[in-house]
Amino acid sequence: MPRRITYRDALREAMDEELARDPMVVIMGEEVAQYNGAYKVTQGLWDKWGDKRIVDTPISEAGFIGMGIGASMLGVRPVMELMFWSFYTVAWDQIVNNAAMVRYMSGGKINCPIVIRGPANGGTSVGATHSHTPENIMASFPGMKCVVPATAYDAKGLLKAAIRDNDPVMFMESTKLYGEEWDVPANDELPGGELVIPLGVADIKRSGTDISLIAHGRAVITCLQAAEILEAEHGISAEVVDVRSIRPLDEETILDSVSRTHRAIYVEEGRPFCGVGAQIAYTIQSKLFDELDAPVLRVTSLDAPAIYSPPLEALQLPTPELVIEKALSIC
Amino acid sequence: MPRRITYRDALREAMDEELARDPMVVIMGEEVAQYNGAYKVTQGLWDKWGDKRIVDTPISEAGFIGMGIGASMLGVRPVMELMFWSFYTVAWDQIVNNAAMVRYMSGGKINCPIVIRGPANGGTSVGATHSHTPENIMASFPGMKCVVPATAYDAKGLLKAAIRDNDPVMFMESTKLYGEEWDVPANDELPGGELVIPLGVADIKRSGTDISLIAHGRAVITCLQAAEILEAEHGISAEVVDVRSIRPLDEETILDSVSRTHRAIYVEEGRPFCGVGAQIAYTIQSKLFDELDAPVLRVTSLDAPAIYSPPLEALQLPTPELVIEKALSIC
Amino acid sequence: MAKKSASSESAADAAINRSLTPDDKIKLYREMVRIRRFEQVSLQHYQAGRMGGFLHLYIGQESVATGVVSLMGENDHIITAYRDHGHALAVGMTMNECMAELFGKGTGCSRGKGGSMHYFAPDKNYWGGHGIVAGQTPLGLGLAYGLKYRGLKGAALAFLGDGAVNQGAYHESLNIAELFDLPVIYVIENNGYSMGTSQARSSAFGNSLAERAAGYGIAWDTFSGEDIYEVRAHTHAAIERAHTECRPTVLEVKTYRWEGHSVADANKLKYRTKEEVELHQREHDPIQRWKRVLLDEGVCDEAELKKIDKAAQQEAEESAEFAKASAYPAPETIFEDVYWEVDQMTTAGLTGRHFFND
Amino acid sequence: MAKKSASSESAADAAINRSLTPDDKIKLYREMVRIRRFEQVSLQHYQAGRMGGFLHLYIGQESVATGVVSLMGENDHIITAYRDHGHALAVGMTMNECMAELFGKGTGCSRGKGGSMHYFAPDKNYWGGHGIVAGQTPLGLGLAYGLKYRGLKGAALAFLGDGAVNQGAYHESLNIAELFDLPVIYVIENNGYSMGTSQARSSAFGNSLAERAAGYGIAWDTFSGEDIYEVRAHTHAAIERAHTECRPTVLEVKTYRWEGHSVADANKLKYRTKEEVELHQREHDPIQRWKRVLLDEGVCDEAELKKIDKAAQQEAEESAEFAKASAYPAPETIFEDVYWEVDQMTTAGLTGRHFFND
Ligand SMILES: Cc1ncc(C[n+]2csc(CCOP(=O)(O)OP(=O)(O)O)c2C)c(N)n1
Ligand SMILES: Cc1ncc(C[n+]2csc(CCOP(=O)(O)OP(=O)(O)O)c2C)c(N)n1
Ligand SMILES: [Mg+2]
Ligand SMILES: [Mg+2]
Repeated sequence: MPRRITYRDALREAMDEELARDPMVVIMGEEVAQYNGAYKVTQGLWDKWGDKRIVDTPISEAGFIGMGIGASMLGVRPVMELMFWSFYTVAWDQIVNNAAMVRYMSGGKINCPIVIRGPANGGTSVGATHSHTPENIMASFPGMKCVVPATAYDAKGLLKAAIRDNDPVMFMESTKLYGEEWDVPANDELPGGELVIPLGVADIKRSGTDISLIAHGRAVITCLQAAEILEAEHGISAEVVDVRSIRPLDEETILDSVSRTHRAIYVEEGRPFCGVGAQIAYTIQSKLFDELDAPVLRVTSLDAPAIYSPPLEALQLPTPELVIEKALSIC
Repeated sequence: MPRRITYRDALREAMDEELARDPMVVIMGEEVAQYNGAYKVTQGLWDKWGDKRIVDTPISEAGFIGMGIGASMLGVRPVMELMFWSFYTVAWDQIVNNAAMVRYMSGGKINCPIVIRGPANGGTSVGATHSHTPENIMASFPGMKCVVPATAYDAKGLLKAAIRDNDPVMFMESTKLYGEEWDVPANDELPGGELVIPLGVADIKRSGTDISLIAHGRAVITCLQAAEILEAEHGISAEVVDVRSIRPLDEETILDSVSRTHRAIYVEEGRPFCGVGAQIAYTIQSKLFDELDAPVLRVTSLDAPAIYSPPLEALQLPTPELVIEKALSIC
Repeated sequence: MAKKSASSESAADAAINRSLTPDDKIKLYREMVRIRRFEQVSLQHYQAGRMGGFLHLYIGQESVATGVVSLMGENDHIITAYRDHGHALAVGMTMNECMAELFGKGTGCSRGKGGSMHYFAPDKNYWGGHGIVAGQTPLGLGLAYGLKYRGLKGAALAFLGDGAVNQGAYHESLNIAELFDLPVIYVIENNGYSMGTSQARSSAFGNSLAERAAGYGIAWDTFSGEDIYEVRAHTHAAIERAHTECRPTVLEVKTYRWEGHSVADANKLKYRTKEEVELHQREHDPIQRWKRVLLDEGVCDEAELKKIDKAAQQEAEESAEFAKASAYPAPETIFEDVYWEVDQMTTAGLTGRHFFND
Repeated sequence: MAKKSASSESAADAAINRSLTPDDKIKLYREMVRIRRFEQVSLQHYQAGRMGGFLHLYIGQESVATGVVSLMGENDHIITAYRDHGHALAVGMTMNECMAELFGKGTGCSRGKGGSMHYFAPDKNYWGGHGIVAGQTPLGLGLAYGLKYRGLKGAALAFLGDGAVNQGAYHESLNIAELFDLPVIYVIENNGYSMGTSQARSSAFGNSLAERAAGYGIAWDTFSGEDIYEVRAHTHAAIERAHTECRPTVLEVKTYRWEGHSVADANKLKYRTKEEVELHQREHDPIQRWKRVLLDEGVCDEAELKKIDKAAQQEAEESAEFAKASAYPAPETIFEDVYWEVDQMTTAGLTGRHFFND
């Protein structure tokens, strides 16, 4: 029986293992230590690792994220928690101008091995300011990497790779996934003794022949649900491609899938204008123009700020039904 | 003989006229008053309008942009200069969470009639931190508007419309255009007595039949140069569509153009990943799939932070040659 | 220039408090009780799963919003953070619209779009309700700017927490407030904790958080929020400064929240002891304290106060009934309230594409 | 806890200055002159159109960087803003690499990628050169954090301007510095202006900008930067505090820039008078002042100093020749130095697409 753990526990295991592996790894953020994390992702780490490795910060994102970046220049490897990714807005200058650009402006003399992680999702009725999904923004900057795991397995393996990566990695989780369970083998069940998933490798979460549903983050789960129904009720075989990391991006796997299915829909919980789906649709149509039997379509959040009202917010996010409707429109 | 004025003067005229029209209009920013503006866009306005209407601020973008937003909630109509649009990074929370979202979160009880303007361009060797082109980011948020004029004529007419608009407008100029001259009729030459160009109306800057070059900002000029050469040297008739405002967007004009030419290239000085071109390419292929004779292509800045070295930076931006090369590849 | 105002007279004897009629005093009691009952009832319905997101309760701090708001005149404006129910009710928002907002209903004050953290009533000079810590502080500055620009004699009262003082935007605001002579009053509601972090663990300071204002030459003051007389006396001085000198003040009010940071705060008895909480509930409840004052002063008797309590409880329960009975907003309202021009169907709103749903 | 250190002894008599050998003193002179000559030559070439972007000259402020850097030991680190040539040369970067950077050449310290505002030499504990006002201040905090984390006895010296103190990130840094006991020293080079804005028009303050530190309980000090002895004496105390107590300090150094904000500053004689500038040039030139000290102390004679001047001038001119003769970077280098993993061709760098040129 494979071991099942939650997405939350997978993240914690990843941090715990990296803390053990490398004494330069330090976990920092608001309430990550004594409070065990606002969403309990860092539960128990402060008890185990103490004040030096697990550090509570004041509510000063520009200050402490900047501090982490500065420390990373000296070889410390901070894993910074944003309580919500939404709060990147007050630390944005530090992230984009320092973490992502200082290597370039120094002609390669500096690098910033820092991870910024936390939940980036809508759907929990916390209102527009707390529901940012900035993966399109993060991935748009050369110098940054952007990773969005959809399952506990990916969360663990990708976070470990992100912590080992020597470039700044923006790592986006979902409060809606924290409590979900998946198979995640224990280390002693693994050939290499641990789970590390390289950034830049997409994962075909379901094989199919008629249409490619491409997605990142929780939208992958939505696609898997849609694919089941498409198969069962409409006889349509959908392939589900989880890009997992948006930058670096595994374009090969995406293009290979679409060149077999000839139809593609990008599904994401971000908003449509200049979303990740726009970029990937662009790429697909530019590289597989003659292979496409239909336009590349998208399913995104509805194009308005995140609404509070719980039943309306549920309508605002991509649903399997919407994916199915779009799929049927081109299959 | 039509009157010719610079892009810089056109912007100043727009502000000057709006200052005269509406006593609630106030110009604010670093060095806009006594210094006449870092790029002299506000030259003479302080002399003419005095301390109350033209206000110098400390170097505190979050503070003063937030102040402008707060004042706009009370009916003041601040036109805020960011010395460089690049500095939005330190005021981002105020812009996105307050200007763009407070109307939504209040259920429509509040609106923020504020304009944030300044140059947003690369190409002047000021390095990566000073060369942000965030129009894709701004336009991606429902609640904000995003305008990018390419000529003095558009700059004047669009800025006047932006100041009168009751929603937050992100207005992006170019230091590379400030000194360029165009025909801009004096008010007494105009039927309505003034020049106001509605947001959301694209402008066909050049008619053509073989390919649509769609662009915003200074890239429009690049397209016009490319179109001349395409015509003269290759007998290709290129239509140049200047979107002028990215949100609201005149999709109709774009789609109409492409449905006539069957080929499209989006040209912009922003970076490629999740750029404006990605969004528009997505839209074109999804709505005109059967009309397209070739994939929609793009010409963007090269995908790296802005390099300092002047000759290399020149290579980093879209050139007419690159546009021509791409056009020839699909014509 | 920076000063700690010393109040020699007892707060009750301050002119601003001596001018209170018995009815005024009873009204202060009623407002505080209404806030508490509203929140207690909202908590039940939150726990019954009828609301989404967060619920940050103000219980224990009622005297601060109530006292401050009781001083507000026609041109005085107010803005606060996400712990905003108390301020909202104090300015006169109805329980119905506030409760319905928590339920996500179309009858809510923000049409179900804002939720608990985003109450607004510009018609009552109340500008929200803001979720990003300290994000409201430059907006408060802007309200003051707007007042001055329009030639109005008013003050902008901007509330923030003891954790919020460590956000840079607040400091930028302080500098501009003093530099531009703006009538803004920052009210730091120091309840001792920012989520699970005690003040000592979040803020470095000399003697108080308010004292940071001295570095900008701004007047500042600290006082206990337990006694509404004190709140009014000290705040009045700041409002006077705003009105007559058009200058800013930073006030720090010592207070205490009884509940967790939000209802979801599972650790609420880990970062502070049960004894600490109980001590505050038993001995520092601003409502009980005010009750004693009213009784001691002979303003009214226990029976009258009980009646007020009961009425508040009933009003709160009825607001929950109202909220329950109200309809959810229609799905198409998702696209309303994004752009003013679109909502008003102006030419600008009808020109170009504003929304990009495929 | 917050304190203004009083220096009773004259700066020259401070132990840290008494320990200077004649050679040390001459070296200080040489460093200052080298900075000035370098910048004067760079200005000529800028005006001849050989550079792009901005050129922010440090002329007039040389004693600050030179004095501070002269105190730096093995584990002391430094970071500054865009007016960074002085600090760069002071830490030992060569004129060649610095001049070539201005010319945008591949031999530049940042391979032509950073330009004037972005000099870096981590091997010399010099972390730049940063263009966003005050953006370097949290990074400086991070350097201090890194030192402490690694158990090194060092200090992080973070420079900023009198305009930069009004950015929120600086204040967030101050709070964390004190709260976490970090060995960071903020050096405010107060040259009286932020672009065309006088200090009085940009900053509200009690008695000094440094005094804002008091609100965080941080030690602070102000002094004139004209006399390098003073710079060293006051800074030394802060470095000692960092080394022995692992605690922060804020220093404010009164200084003056002779040139415009950048070479493109067309208003440089509008926001301040010609007389004001000339007065500083005539009577407050730190190089002339130090020269008088050296002569008065009999450390060397005029002829020796002239030789140093000449050598610096020659070195600067040669660096311009070097820069001119160097090649521009190859176009493909545009995509280098973006990702460490790509540059090193690691497995991570070779996995997935990193660049999205169509
Ligand atoms: C910029 C930002 N960072 C973090 C948060 C998450 N957060 C919400 S409230 C809070 C604590 C604030 O404490 P305080 O200012 O003392 O106010 P109180 O809750 O005590 O009223 C935190 C960390 C946020 N909303 N915004
Ligand atoms: C966030 C930000 N806002 C504005 C600018 C433009 N700018 C560059 S330097 C400067 C003046 C800074 O003055 P000061 O801090 O006193 O330093 P000095 O130039 O005197 O050395 C301004 C406004 C910037 N680079 N970054
Ligand atoms: Mg608090
Ligand atoms: Mg200065």
